[in-house]
Amino acid sequence: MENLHVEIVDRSEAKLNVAAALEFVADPRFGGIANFVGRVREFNRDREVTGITYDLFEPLVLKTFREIGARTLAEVGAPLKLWIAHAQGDLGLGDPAVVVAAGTPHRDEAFRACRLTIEALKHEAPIWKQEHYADGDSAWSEGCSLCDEHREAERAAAGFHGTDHG
Amino acid sequence: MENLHVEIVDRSEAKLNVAAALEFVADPRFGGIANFVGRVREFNRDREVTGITYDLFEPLVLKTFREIGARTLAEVGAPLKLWIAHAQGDLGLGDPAVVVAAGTPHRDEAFRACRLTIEALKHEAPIWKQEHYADGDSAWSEGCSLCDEHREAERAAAGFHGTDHG
Amino acid sequence: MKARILLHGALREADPAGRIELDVPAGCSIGELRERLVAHVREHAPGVGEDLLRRSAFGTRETILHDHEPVPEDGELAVLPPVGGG
Amino acid sequence: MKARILLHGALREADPAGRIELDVPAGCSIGELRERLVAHVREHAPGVGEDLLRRSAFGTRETILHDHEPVPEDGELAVLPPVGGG
Repeated sequence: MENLHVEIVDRSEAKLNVAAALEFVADPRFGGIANFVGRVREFNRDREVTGITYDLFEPLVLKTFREIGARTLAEVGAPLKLWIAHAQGDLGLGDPAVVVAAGTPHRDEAFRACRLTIEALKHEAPIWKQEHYADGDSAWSEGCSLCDEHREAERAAAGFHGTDHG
Repeated sequence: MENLHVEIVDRSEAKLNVAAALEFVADPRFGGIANFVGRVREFNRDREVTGITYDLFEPLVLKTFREIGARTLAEVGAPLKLWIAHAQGDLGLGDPAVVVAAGTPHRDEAFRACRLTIEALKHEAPIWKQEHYADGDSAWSEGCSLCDEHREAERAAAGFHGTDHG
Repeated sequence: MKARILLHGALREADPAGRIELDVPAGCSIGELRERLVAHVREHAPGVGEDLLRRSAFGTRETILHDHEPVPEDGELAVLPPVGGG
Repeated sequence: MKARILLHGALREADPAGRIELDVPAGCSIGELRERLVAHVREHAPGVGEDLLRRSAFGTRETILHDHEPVPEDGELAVLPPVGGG
């Protein structure tokens, strides 16, 4: 789908490129562009964070991104260009971890497309996050199960809006 | 307020700078950055557009932007950095007309801050739009009244979400 | 006193210079000023709709003024037609 | 047949090489494989919680597999603990 770009960027090679995302979703038909950037932040649940390692199963992540993109396109029901990118490897403070950009004719559709996409990504993509703390400790995030059976129960318990990083 | 940046950029001098907006709202505390860019698009209500002239009353626009920023800050109720910028003068197809960027600890707050701000701007800021068409004609947008009495009636009639450009 | 009214948006077409000067009595309200402006435009720029003026707001550099409020002492005003910006 | 299971996230700690090989009978289901993996990890990497394995999904490069489905013919699998990414 030429309206959809998905990518995984290894932090040892490059940072995620927000400017490229905004350029990709631009189009003479589009008046509204919404963009979300998730960045590594200094504190999580009162622990000082020095970095995050993202581990992911690339073929399944890319496939999941494509499925999420197709679903957003269907739900928004308007012309749409969508960029979904995630970092992998060892990220430092302030590094972008995830970038979603959506271009559409009007702003309501752009916001909806961007939000639907980042929520789906957070809940469904096989991406793991290991936080490293100032005290030398580190921990894998306790997140959402990828099994359908567990996922439904977890989403209901958590409410719709995740409050995890970003 | 050092968390808030507002500006009017004359198109004859520069384009709006999205990269500067994203940099301004970045902060070690923030994991979520949401951004909206409104651009001049090719068609509006089936008429081919070749450009837009924005006319605005700068002192009152900047004051309105500051008020909107303060209100967003109060409504979101989380640490927040906010960038609000609008172009004036003669814009071509694809030129950015408005940029809003919001940085916050979590993504839900970032999306809310960005959306609240752009909606308020569209309804309240004394900014006028003259569209120029491929057939040589041009027209000022019929928009929202700045009188309180008219505004309430118009907002109720239009529903919450504007569908005008961007 | 003189009221100097800056024009914007669709109201720019009411005067090529982008401003209109009107003589108004001391203590004149914004509502009265609006009626005088309607009369002036009807005479000098009949292409600009009266309806547009009735839906316009008046403001200073700092704030929007309502019909019952007085014209500010320095007479500097802007007339703000409905906005379609952003 | 051999099942070669790629490890991710918190499950990486179950093996330094990032993968585990298990002998499984032909036609083995994902549910059976899960039990064999629990037994293997209990023996070789007791630090990794059994609970984590029970909440994990299995997948190929293309899709997530459910407990009643068979292990794919090439034996290539990934075990996917709960995600906290993005």
